[in-house]
Amino acid sequence: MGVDAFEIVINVVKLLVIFLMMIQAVPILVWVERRGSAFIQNRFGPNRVGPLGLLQLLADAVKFLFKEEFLPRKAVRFLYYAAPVMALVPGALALAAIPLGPPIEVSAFELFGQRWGPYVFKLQGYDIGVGIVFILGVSSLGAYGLLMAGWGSASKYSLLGALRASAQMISYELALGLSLVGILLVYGTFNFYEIIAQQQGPLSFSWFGREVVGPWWLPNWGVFYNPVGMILFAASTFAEANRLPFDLPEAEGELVAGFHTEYGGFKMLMFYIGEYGHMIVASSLLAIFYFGGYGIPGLPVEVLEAKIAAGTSLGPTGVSVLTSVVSHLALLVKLGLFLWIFIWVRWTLPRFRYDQLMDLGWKSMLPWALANVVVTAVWLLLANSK
Amino acid sequence: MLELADYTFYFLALVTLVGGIAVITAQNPIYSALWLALTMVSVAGVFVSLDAWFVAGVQLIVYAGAVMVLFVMVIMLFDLRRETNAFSRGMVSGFLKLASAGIFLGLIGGSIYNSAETVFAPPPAELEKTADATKALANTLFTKYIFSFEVIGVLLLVIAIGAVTLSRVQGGTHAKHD
Amino acid sequence: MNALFAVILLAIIVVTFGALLLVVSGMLGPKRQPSPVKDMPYESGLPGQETKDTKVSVKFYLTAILFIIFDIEIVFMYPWAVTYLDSVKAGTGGYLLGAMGIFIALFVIGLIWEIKSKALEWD
Amino acid sequence: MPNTIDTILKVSLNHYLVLSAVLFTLGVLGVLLRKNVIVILMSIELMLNAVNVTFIAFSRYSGNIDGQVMVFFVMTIAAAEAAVGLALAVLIFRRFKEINIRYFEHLRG
Repeated sequence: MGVDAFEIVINVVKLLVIFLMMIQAVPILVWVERRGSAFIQNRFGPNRVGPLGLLQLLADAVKFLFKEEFLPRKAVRFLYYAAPVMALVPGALALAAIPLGPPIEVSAFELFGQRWGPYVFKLQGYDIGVGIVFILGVSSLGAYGLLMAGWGSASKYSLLGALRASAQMISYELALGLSLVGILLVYGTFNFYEIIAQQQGPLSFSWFGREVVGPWWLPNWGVFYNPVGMILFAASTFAEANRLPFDLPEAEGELVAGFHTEYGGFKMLMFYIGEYGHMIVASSLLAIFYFGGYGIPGLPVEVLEAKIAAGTSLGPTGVSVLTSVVSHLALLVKLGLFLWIFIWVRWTLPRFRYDQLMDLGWKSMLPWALANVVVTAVWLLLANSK
Repeated sequence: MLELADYTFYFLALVTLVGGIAVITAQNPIYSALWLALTMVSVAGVFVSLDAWFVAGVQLIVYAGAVMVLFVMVIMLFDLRRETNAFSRGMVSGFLKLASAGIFLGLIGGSIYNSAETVFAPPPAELEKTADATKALANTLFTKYIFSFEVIGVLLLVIAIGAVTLSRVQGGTHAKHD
Repeated sequence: MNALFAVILLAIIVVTFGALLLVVSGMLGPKRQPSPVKDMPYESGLPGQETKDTKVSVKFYLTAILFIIFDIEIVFMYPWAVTYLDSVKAGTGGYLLGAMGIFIALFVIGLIWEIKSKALEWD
Repeated sequence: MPNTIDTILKVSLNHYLVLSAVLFTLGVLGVLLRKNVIVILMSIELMLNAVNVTFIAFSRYSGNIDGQVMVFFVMTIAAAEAAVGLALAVLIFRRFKEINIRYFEHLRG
């Protein structure tokens, strides 16, 4: 965890802060979702508690906390209670592996009469070399929360909802995993930092041994190399997060509320935290793979750092911190945009039928993703041959 | 001096073994499956402690994320609850089975113990960093083991067709006895 | 190695946090008045009827089996994809593409067979 | 002598091998003692996992990547075996409404 007390403390705090970020993002997203849906449908939405109804979330949380504890008859006690906890785990573990900004370099300093540093702190919970594989692996554990909830509740709606949800999740996991192969082909690495680093600067690629460079404002983003992969990835993350138009597991008309029919109060909220955590992870992956991560178009991280160093009178540590914060804000802007698209789509598109859903996953998206892999591989071979 | 790495290993080994014992002793198959999933995850952790990050990720994706989900799903589909007699009967045969497993464990343990010169051998210098390790893995897989790789492709095709065909079979077994 | 410890630490933190929330909300909530009606699983207001075997389509498990098989094929593509650009630049890209081409061809045959055999049809 | 104990507890290749051996034995016990086909299949997965630990440990301690490739193959075979095994278990269940290893003798092509 680090060489000395300072580094260890910072690293543990980082883990906690990123986990809390996920938790505190949920009320905000719920507020955006409710106000946004109201806006789309010409309603008001929650606007009574606090300015713009912002405190509604707090009121809701307090209310959830004081809800009665309820265990359905014949429910499997352990699984019933373990399921919501399990729903939290994949999102939290995956989010901590995502880089939220460039590393902060802290130069050596004196404190308590002792010499500390220099340190390099990465803006993520833990740096895993094969980050993409780790996130795929961890998020494939998401099915257990659903299955445990479905089985533990001893209700047929829950069971059916859980089975549907997990069948849908695994079906779209194929398209998701396959659409990533395109990105791996283009960048040749599993490491998020390397992927983001390759997307800095203007669009440039080699075409039959000739270097093509675009205008300075056109960023070197993955979406230009792999547009089909981007669409497939986005669509399958919608299905993975069980969001409309893929929210069959909780199709109200048929299944009441799906796998969390028997849940209420804070346990219900924990499922929501898991779902929104999934959305946040998916949006940040979309930003990192296809939209340059924390990079600002036309302003690579090094240039930004040089400009900040020239424009302010901060020391090297301050410049590094400021660069990280500005880059992090750029990532947050992209994240917010994608999260808004998640919400927008929910209130715009109708729901699929279950057979249409499965057909789309297996018969359309999987072949398209395969074709995307083959075309990308052949294109890379042609473009790089001399 | 024991380091963080050692404690991490002991923690993972503990989880793995507790999970393994629970798998074979749980009377409810769904608990067996969930414990096995935990065991798989901690085995992935053991892989990571051996610097095999990519294989650990694959372990999570394939075992914990796919195979165990299939197990849990099948158990849920059949609504398999607590089994009244989960273990095979017979005192003598049971004792023999336990004894043979014990002898087996003793044999392996003994052979490990007797290879004492490697017992405290220090590990070699760290392998290449993870990214390069994955590339080395890929290079070996696609040159030295290319034939096995294609055979695996054929095998998977056969399994895909066979499993679907099996699930369609209606008869093919004797009528139920007794 | 340190990353492994961090992952385990975070997992423990998350589970502890979730369990703590359950306990706290269980203590704060009103104590329940048990009644047989309240205990029943949700059944859209009708009296609960617990059938011995709820009919669940076998399709679910067939989907899971096919998922396993295709998932492995995709996992085999990851190391290939990561090393592909390097070998294209080193001049052995054609070999690698051919090796994976056979594999993908088998994948496609499997997929076409599944679609043609209606194993993926839901009603 | 705390020093000796520390030397024994210091994790080396043998610790991984012992872990693997115990895990494998647990799998063997599961296969021998349980009657439910699904649990038996799970015990087989346990054994395969134990073997994988051995492969990775040797691969790491001898600096040879081949072990990891082999683990890849083992995982594939294990998953394929689980898929077919469960398909058979489903057949048995449909027929006898119980998944006991005893009924496998009635299987016929």
